[in-house]
Amino acid sequence: MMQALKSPRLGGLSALSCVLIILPFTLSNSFQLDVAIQVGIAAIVVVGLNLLVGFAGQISLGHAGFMGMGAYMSAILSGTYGWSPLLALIFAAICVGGLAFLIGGPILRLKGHYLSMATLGLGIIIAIVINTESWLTGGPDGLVVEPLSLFGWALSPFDEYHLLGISLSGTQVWYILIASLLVFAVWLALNIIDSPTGRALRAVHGSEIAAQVVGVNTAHYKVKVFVISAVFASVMGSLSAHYTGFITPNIAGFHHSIELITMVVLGGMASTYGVILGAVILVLLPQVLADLQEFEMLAFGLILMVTMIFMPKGLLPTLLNLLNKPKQKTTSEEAA
Amino acid sequence: MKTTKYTLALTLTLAATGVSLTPVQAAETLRIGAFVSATGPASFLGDPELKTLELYIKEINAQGGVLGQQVELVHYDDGGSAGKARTYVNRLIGADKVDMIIGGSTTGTTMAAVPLVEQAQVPFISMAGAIVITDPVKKWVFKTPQTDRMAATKVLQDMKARGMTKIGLISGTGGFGRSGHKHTLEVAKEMGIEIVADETYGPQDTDMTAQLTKIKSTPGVQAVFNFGFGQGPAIVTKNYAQLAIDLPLYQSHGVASDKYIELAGDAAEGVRLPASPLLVADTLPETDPQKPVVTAYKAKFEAAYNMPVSTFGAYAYDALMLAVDALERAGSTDKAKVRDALEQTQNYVGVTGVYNLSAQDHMGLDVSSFRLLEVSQGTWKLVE
Amino acid sequence: MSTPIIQVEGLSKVFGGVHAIENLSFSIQQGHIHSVIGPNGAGKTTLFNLITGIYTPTHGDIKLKGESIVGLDPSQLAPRGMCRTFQNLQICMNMTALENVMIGQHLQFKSSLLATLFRLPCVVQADQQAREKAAELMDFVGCAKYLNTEASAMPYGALKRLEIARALAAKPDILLLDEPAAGLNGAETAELDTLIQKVAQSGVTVVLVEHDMKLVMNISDYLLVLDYGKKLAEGTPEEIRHNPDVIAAYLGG
Amino acid sequence: MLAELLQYLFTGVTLGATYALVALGFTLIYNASHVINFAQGEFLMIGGMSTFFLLEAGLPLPIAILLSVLLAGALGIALQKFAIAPAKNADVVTLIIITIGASIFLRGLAQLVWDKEIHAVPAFSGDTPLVIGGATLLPQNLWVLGISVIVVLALVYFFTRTLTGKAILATSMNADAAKLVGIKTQFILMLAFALSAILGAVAGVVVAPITFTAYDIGIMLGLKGFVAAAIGGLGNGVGAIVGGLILGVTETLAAGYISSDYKDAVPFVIILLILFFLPNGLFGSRSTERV
Repeated sequence: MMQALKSPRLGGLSALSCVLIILPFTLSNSFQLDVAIQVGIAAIVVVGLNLLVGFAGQISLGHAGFMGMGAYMSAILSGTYGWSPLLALIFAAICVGGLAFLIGGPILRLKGHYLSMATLGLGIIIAIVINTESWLTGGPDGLVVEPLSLFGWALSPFDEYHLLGISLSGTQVWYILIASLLVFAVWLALNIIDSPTGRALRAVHGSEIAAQVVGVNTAHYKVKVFVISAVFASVMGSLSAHYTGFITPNIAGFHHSIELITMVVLGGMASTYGVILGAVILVLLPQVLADLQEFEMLAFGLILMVTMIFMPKGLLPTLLNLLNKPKQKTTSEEAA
Repeated sequence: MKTTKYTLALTLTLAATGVSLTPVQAAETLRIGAFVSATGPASFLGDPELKTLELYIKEINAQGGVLGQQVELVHYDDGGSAGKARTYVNRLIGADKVDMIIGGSTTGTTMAAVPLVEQAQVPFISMAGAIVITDPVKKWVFKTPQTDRMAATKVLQDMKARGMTKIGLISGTGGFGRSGHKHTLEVAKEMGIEIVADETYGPQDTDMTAQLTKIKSTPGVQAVFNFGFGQGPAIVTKNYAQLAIDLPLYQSHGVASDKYIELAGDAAEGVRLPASPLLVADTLPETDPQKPVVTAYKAKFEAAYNMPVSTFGAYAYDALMLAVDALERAGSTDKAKVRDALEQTQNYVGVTGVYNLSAQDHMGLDVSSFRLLEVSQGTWKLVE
Repeated sequence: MSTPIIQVEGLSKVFGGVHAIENLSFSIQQGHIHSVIGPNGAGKTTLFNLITGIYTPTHGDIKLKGESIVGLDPSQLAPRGMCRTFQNLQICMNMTALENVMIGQHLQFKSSLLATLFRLPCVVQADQQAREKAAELMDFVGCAKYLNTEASAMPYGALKRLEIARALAAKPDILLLDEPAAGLNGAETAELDTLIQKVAQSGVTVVLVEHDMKLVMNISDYLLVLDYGKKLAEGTPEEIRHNPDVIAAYLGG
Repeated sequence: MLAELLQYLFTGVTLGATYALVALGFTLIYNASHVINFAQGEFLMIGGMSTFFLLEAGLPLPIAILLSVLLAGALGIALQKFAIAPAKNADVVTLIIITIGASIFLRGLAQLVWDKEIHAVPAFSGDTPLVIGGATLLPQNLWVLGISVIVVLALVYFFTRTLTGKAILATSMNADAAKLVGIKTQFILMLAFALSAILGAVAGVVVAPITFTAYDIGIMLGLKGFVAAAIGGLGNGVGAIVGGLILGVTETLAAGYISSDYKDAVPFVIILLILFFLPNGLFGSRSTERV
């Protein structure tokens, strides 16, 4: 039992759930809850992105493009064409997954900086299309999005809901939804990582050639994880659109892609809980730095640089390493 | 072991941020919230807006504040991102508990805020152009600039008066240009003007000769209209001169600042555009009711910041002054009363124009508030 | 004599005008320990890379169990029973030792994405079995004490054997070892010697590129000598030892 | 018709020359340290902004340019010494994030030290357009082209004829071997960053009269430079120049003949197509994997 609690699956998931359950009671107003929801949305996207970047070692500088596609397809299908939001979300995820599958083959043959260049280009092309086809997307002025609804039951952040005799605001219901999804997403990610598929992905990162000679079809796995991470992004793009009720092409933009990859690297590549920490920090940092006013940009750049220089492995792995170091010493002494 | 470590790390982070995000509530001050695009692609708008707000709040406080209270400006920079704007509006409402919100340098950031202020029932004055902001009328949402449609109308009217019916259009692909593009097409159709060439340029583009060459070689073009802001229109103007295009060039109110003439230099000579009287403050007739307001704002801003005024800063000035006026007439900070007072604003003389608001019109300006200006000998001249 | 497990015919590989391998033909018999020797730059590793699909031949044919494998990539060769190790270690340093071996069992997993995502019992069970099998293999190659060590924390010699364990996990019929003794000390080399013989006894054909002549002569059934990409000689250790061409080449003739 | 095409080409080549200069900056740093420096665009910004403000302060143009270029060079060295060197064993992505952090930092610094306004640096020799075959060209376009050619020739000379240049090349090919033969690789790396920053600043100054300058112009120019460098094949000087020209000319031709809305997408479609067929760009080395 103790052993099980130490594993990232059971132990990590229960810790995460604890934090997520306690958190709303420590938040004093709707703004803080809103920020928590945004952290959650970003966290789920980067948990997916981390499978691609952290575990399989394939850089994507265009993931916001997939998120934007999901958001806009959901918004347009449910708003302009009257689809049910859930159906629109699923359809968008299938389309984004399909695109990632088609483009993944040729793109993922590229390595290192060429891959980042190609994914960057892909993201920018998607953003340009969204920005330009304003008859459909509303262009840079943005698009109003219908609230999420299921079987005629609409979930708007602005309404009151009664669940099991408890009265909840729409934002609180959204929090519960996103928090549950986060736990679910982490569970899925851990399942993938700790499976033959996950080992194959990590082997692609560790030594692609070694994986190939033992029969791992690395191209296939790279495409697979590219599709999975794109679908994560698409679904969260859709949900984020329904939650905020308004989207602009920024969601698909280059800067957003950079923000996502920064969350992964800052929090700790190949660490599922690390990238969640990355999402927490990158969403909260602008809020904290907002008080610095004209120094905000300077401080943000500096924090980013200093963290990455001194913790190149990312925050969480570095912290855990520090905590583990004394312990390791004792074990080696025991062994000796 | 690991469990506790994760929990510890996460809780610590959250606790740390929770502390810093809890606002310090000052007692007995009137809080005006603002969110502008002070950096990013729309900083051309947001920067002078923020400067204006800061300048005048200081002055208001020096003169004793509003309703006997000091005014506190709580402001955030959304960097032109609608997502960030939405979060900051949430913060202004939920955490900072402001009495009133001024903001939204762009249509995108404004529209992201609209559902929140409507829900929270906070009076909100936007500084962005698009019609959708106040049409249909939203109970708590007001705006100070004329619409892009009015700018397009003003320009096309002048073209028509000069007998031009076939024109070339070039516009930026940012929010401002796209919206202007859309409305120019609509107004042109209504007025029977044909757009024979239609080109665009990106907000960071550095050369528009290709687009202009295409317009130049389109047969029948009688004039060119550029809808955009930032450095783009100045580059268009310089390229226009370089290509020696011998047709009248019109710009939108997006470049209504001395900065434009400074950037475009001699190439700006003869360019026409619709703008508030701000740019011709000195030469306005003494009878013009706006003259004192306009000259005072220009003098104060330029003295404080040592940079030329722009129409955009004036939107913030008008928004702030309309807010103060409404607060004083409402006699309290009660949000519903302030909103009603705002809606009843009549004959309020601002820098942008004379505002007459109503339940059907939350902007309160008409096309005539735009003056048509022409660049002549390196300065603005009223075209009458 | 049965069909050779590997048959190479008229093989050539040209890199920018230089013949790394030139018109090479030979065959490898099932169950043998077959060594490829030759001075540095003789084309031994290039030959391995050609056989295992990492390079594509310029000319010629390679048959595995009678079927041509030219144009197949490495991941298609493992299912046909061929596996290899590398001269420059190719270990996944981002994983534990055990996980590295488990990678080798990749072909034996047949689970759908859905089963993986939701971690259905069949996945858990298969994983557990794989773990046990991998541990056995690590014990077999003598790495038992590194079971849960991060690969990045293991000594060089152990990593060399770990590569062999990983290759064995793929259940190959033929195993190609590229300089397994390079960088090892005498004791380690002796252990390796035993290990290779154990592997061969279990019915796996072993192909060896090696500089350590003592090791090679000791364990090989058959040798191929390369020089400048061409076949200099082949035969049993005894024949090679007395081959005048080989003596000339090695003694700087 | 022909005049139109000629006009597009003039514009495209000028634009392309700018991109090529930025791409050369990328190439220099990439060669020396295998880092893609996302802060490369900021050196252009610093060149332009600093020149403008030194002119404002009353310095003559040549001195203002010289000081700005030196400033950029110093910042380049600082970037290498304080941000890149301490993290030399970091992952590719980590290094990318560090340079992104540096670019945000420099932008933040610029808007603080200078301002957020757009500024026009006066053209070096007037604004009177030259007419050639019905197409027009500004004297400043010639400056851009001329200076690009001079810079390229100077680089060629530096790398083929001087010992220091050859040392940089040696370091880029094999840092360990270079160290063994007594090359001070840390110094070489700093030199590469300084050169690259100087290159960027020169580009920034010479295009400022055409494009104007502001604290945030570096983002887009930096991105385009990266695209140009990747088209040509990272680390290949000729590739960077060809890539820049391809990028500039296709952008203008796309604006002229296809759609100005999609002119920014066209280069990205092209680069995707190029990379699909040539995974190392047009001139990138087709390295075979050593195993």
